[in-house]
Amino acid sequence: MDKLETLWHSTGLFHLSGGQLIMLLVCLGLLWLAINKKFEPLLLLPIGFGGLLANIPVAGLAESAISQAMHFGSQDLLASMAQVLGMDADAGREALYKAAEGAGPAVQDQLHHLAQKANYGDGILYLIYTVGLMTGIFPLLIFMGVGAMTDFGPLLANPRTLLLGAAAQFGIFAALLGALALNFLGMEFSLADAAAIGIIGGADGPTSIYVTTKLAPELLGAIAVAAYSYMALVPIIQPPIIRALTTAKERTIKMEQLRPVSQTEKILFPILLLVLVALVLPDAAPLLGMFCLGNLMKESGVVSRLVDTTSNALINIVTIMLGLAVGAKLSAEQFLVMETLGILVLGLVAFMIGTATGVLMAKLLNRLSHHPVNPIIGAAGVSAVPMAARVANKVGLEANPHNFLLMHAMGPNVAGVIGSAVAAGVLLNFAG
Amino acid sequence: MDKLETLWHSTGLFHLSGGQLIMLLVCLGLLWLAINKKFEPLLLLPIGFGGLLANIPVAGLAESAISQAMHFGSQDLLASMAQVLGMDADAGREALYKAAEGAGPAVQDQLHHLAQKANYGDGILYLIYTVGLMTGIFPLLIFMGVGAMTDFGPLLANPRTLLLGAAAQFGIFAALLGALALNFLGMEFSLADAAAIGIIGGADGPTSIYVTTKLAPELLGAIAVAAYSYMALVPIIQPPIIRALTTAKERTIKMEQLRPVSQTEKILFPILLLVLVALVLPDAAPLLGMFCLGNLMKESGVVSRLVDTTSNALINIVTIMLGLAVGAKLSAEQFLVMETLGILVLGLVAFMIGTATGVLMAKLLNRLSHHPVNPIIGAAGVSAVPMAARVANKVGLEANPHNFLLMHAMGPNVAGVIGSAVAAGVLLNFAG
Amino acid sequence: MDKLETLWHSTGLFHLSGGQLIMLLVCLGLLWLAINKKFEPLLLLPIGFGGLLANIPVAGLAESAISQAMHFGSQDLLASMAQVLGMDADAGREALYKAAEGAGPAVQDQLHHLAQKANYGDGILYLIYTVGLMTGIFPLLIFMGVGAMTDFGPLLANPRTLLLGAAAQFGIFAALLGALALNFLGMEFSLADAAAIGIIGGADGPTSIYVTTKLAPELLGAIAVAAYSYMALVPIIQPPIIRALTTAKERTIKMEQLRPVSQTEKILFPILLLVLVALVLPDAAPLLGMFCLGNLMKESGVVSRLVDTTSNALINIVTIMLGLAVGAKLSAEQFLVMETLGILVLGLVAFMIGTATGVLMAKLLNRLSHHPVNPIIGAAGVSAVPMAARVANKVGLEANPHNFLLMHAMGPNVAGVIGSAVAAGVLLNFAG
Amino acid sequence: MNTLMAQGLELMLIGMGVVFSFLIILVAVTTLMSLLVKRFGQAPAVSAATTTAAPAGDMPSPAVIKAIEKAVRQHRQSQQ
Amino acid sequence: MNTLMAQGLELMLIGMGVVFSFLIILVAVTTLMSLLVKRFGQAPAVSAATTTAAPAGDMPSPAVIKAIEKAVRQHRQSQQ
Amino acid sequence: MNTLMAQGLELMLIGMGVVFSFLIILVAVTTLMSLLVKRFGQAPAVSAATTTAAPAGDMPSPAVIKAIEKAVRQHRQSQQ
Ligand code: NA
Ligand code: NA
Ligand code: NA
Repeated sequence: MDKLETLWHSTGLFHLSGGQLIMLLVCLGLLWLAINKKFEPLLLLPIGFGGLLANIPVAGLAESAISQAMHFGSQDLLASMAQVLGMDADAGREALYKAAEGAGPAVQDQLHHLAQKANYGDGILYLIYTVGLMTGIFPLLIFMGVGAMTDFGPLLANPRTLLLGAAAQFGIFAALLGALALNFLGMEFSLADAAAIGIIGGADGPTSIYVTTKLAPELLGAIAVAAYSYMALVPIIQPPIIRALTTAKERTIKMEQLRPVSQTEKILFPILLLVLVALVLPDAAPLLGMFCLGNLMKESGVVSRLVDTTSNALINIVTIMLGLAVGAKLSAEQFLVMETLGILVLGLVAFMIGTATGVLMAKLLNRLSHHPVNPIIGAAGVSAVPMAARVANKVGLEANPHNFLLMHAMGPNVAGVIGSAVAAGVLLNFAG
Repeated sequence: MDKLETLWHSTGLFHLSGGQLIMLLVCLGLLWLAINKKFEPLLLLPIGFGGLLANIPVAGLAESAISQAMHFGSQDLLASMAQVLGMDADAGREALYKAAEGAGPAVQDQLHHLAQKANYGDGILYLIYTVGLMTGIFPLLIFMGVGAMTDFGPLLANPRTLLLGAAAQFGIFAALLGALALNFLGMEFSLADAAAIGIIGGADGPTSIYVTTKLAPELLGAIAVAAYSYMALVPIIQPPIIRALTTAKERTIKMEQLRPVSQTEKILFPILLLVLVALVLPDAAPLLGMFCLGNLMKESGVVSRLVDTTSNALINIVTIMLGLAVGAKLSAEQFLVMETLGILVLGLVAFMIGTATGVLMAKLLNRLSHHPVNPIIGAAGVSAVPMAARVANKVGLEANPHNFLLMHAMGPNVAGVIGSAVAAGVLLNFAG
Repeated sequence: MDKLETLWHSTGLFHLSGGQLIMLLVCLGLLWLAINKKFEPLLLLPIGFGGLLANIPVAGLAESAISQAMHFGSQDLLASMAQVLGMDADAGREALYKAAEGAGPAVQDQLHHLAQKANYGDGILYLIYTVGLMTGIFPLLIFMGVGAMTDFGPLLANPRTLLLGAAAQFGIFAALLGALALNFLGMEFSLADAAAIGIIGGADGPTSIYVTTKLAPELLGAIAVAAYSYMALVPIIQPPIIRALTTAKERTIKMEQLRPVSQTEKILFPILLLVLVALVLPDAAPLLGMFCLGNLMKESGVVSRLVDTTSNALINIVTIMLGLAVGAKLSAEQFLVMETLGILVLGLVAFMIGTATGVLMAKLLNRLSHHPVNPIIGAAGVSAVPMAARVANKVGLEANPHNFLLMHAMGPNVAGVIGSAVAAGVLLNFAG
Repeated sequence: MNTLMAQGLELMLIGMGVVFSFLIILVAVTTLMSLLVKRFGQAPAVSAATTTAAPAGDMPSPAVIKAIEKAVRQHRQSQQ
Repeated sequence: MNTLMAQGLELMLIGMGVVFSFLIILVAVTTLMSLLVKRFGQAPAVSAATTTAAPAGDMPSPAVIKAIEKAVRQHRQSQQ
Repeated sequence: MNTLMAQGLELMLIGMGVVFSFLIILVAVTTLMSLLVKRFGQAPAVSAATTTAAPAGDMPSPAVIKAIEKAVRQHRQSQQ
């Protein structure tokens, strides 16, 4: 009956911690939001499921081989790993693991070798995270796909709307300051942490994930969940703010019809944008570079088979993997902390402030220029493509049933993508 | 004319060993089965072709850079590698290679560095095998794709058929015992080897490959070939066993029509299954987790573009790579051994016993319950989706031309997938 | 205002070197060729864009973490890296970097660790290059896709045309000799360099890239650009050469209609080809092996879903990545050298000589055989599939408006693919 | 060798035990779930999700329908 | 803690400054580009590229049209 | 330098030799194969494989045909 006890000890129930139980429930909640509430299901479904997988006790799907060996290995294995670390085997599993995490590459190689010989392998989510997120390649490939699906036509027809996309990035920095202010309430956010939290206000999934992976990987789970949830909540968050900051009359402003944009302009724009990035803000080059590549491939019209794959098979594969990798960071010890609450609150604040500054900027433009700008479209400057543009259209139709703002709002909408990528470059440069 | 000799020495004929010649013929045979006999061509064609590539002399497509350098490198290179190993250069190439295989990571890094400087690189099949199979990621991605193509409807309409899928796993453990018994005939199977052989009886390609890679990688070639060949032979193997164990009257039993299953049930099932795995059998979590993810994506209906890619581009890419990687293990020294014969025999035995216990379980259910169960569908419990269900349907139609068992057999058929993944979890836990 | 200076120091303009500026212009030129002139846009667009990305100052997209840390790291970081190298920190950044490049794996691991701790990561193009090109896997996967799109029917109907594909490879070796001759003019090409340059004459993108990555990676940018540009220029390069070497009467020769080819022959051909490679020229096994795999999958007709993915999603994904990786090698210090001029000239020479020898071989065949061969189709032996065959057709129609040579030219056209892969095997074996 | 057989037998007992236990629990859980869904599940939120998601799969997209209509029109004109 | 807030404020100033500067430059560059394109851009080479590339996207391929015609024919015959 | 040229010449000789030898053998082997296939190849097994596999490529799937029929019907009703 020795094996029966082994059997019981090998169940998940025997090892299930309270934290894991709560995280399993949280992840079921994310799946419910994704499936029943249609909250950005393309990302939240894989994230939620990845979180479930990551919190299965003992299975170690989100753990390295070393971590699994350290936590569940035999005493012999532990002793030999302690020896490699030059430590006492009685130091305790957690102390040894901490030491292993801080060790240099040669020691880690040896520990990995020992773990593998004892049949512990890197968990699949850990591998996906390491290969795809720590290198930054997944968010960059998704950004390429997003570029291949973006139409800069409305922006080119009315380039002033780029300024709306600039103003809406104020939410990012407000949330950054807010995060630092929360330190007075006992939280512990570094400048890098605060920058990663602020970027939620960029309302751009891949940008948030890219920045967070570089600046504050331990916050990735909370930040990604907040970013995608608030993007899904844009239709609820934005309208009251828009209404509060505009008069009914302003909301009925009709805008001039957009001029047709030639293909030559559409081809030249991503190239110009990239050159500008190269000369001014190289830190934004990975994000905006891949974005421009996708867009140039689309607009050039000469590589349609590559565009088709980029915006279908490739982005879909990477989306699944990215979601799983983010889910791998939904561990109890990283998610069930006060800081997560702070992140959720600040993310919301960032969205709200970004919406507000976008609208106010539009009102300012209206004063300075003869061409009328309906301030509603300023809200679309946070990006959250194309949801925010649709919200702007809807709020506009409420004010005037014959006023279709959708195309006008697409300008600031894609400008917001550029704006937050630029902000991301600044944050990576100064808070990195 | 120095170069002419070099030229002759660089031909394959000069280096072709008897074992390689036989393996080339074996692989041509696999291609013939795949193309002319339509034996699971999606897997057997890449496996057979991978085997051809792996057995091309000198080319080293399935060899590491170190192995190629050790076997074909100059005397100087050999001497410097021997020095790294702290051995005498005269020890012989094989002895040095053995030592290299057992060396720690630091030494291997140095040897790899030396090999690369001498222009030896890892073979492409070796790379694919290392990246995709040793990590387990290929079979898991395929399982996700299979999940995205699986309909649990028939199973949910008649959950009792899960028990048929349980009973049919008996073949796995019978073959395991058989493998251990063959040790009395002079073979040398460890418990882990026996477990890997037994899993052929699970009639599930990705499960077999996943388990074998973890427990007995040197048997992978033989086990994968056996698993896919017998899956293709299901229409020949199963009918006589079904007929032998059932009366003509039993085979004409009509089953009640399956009730319609709501989408809510279909969405909840993969989640329930995963939670159960998490609590009871975490060792099965990687396999069943990815399977449930694929199924949940499909049934949720909110991520259809991800499902489309998962069940097309992604699974196709991985299938080619998986096949090539398995083919990389079809080397003479690992395949042309008595053990391979044992594996082929035991694989067949496992299929036969699984079929039999599935049918017998159905007869038992018939005694215990008022709802009639046609025992033919028990045979589908081995999985081999959807071939075994079609075979059940065909045998049923022979007995009664108006009795369509296909949908009824799909229940035990997919139950068999779950059953063998559960068995795989147990084997990985206890024989690993 | 400390930060403002940091800001200015972090712009690209501050760091932009003259070489980078020129390379940015060169890459814009490549994009212009790809988009406006339709020069092989599938490859030249990603290559050109990758080149833009690689030449963005400071961003380091094509640099390793170590390189970035060495070039832009703080003095402290530099000192600790110098210590690992056992050097003096005052040795200068370039000297330290040279030493790092030549260091063994253990030292490089430590340097990489230090760089990562200081927030320097491998650039995305560097990663793609390392994973996809240094391993050879990208060109091999593309070759598999090309195989899946190749029809050997015309070749099988008239196997003699294989000889045209053989003769046209003369351009490869002529360019090789030419490269060595340029050494007398002060360039410095090794035998391996010359071999990589010669292979441009093979008129096969993946073959060129595969060979160059193995033999002369520092020439990759120039060679890939030359190879794809000349392939696009085939309609301009070939006709005058064809006309110069043939009489008007020869150009009007009508060829016998091609016999129908059975599917069995088409299935057996890639297998035969692979077996021949295995026995005679294992060095060509990776290239021709993957090519034959793709073709066998297509002709077998039993794995059409794999063929579909191979010749669409997979080849498209790899094409983008391959292009970016090649673009990563378009750095000023490797491209803006006299050698690049030599490569461009020799590539053109190789194309011209290959065209000429193909035509002359066809004339020779015409003397030896009773079956008429229109010498125009000899030009298609350089490969450049299917452009060269179309050119042959067009030149043929000029001479005789009723003489359709397209299908006849497809034979030597695909023979040229085999021929240059064979030549590549020889070069890898003797110049490697 | 005999110990190995004993281990194998034990593994068979445990293995078939776990497989059956697991699948029996799954039968129970699944049946219970189906019952609960039947009683409570047709709540508006869920069924709405269900119905809006369903058509995606088997309706031809508007673009396809347009293409077809165009083709049909061309086809007719060519037959007149 | 206060230094951190100061750093944050500085980062906000720099960040919004860079974002606005960058996008204002982009407005200028884009406007200029559009002007130049309007004046010089409709050169034949470019517009040719534009027109030949365009149709690829929204025309059904010949194979699809063939398949549709076939289906239409079958459909009619089955209704006669 | 001269040795290098000599090596290059040798490589050219060997290279063109191998290319021609290989492709001449391939001509022979291919011709032989075609002859054998013509004589023995049309065995029932192979030709069956050939014919069953062929149609997969160019027939529209039943689902597509259904969708088309539906579209045609809708199209007609909308024109009545
Ligand atoms: Na944004
Ligand atoms: Na099974
Ligand atoms: Na060629």
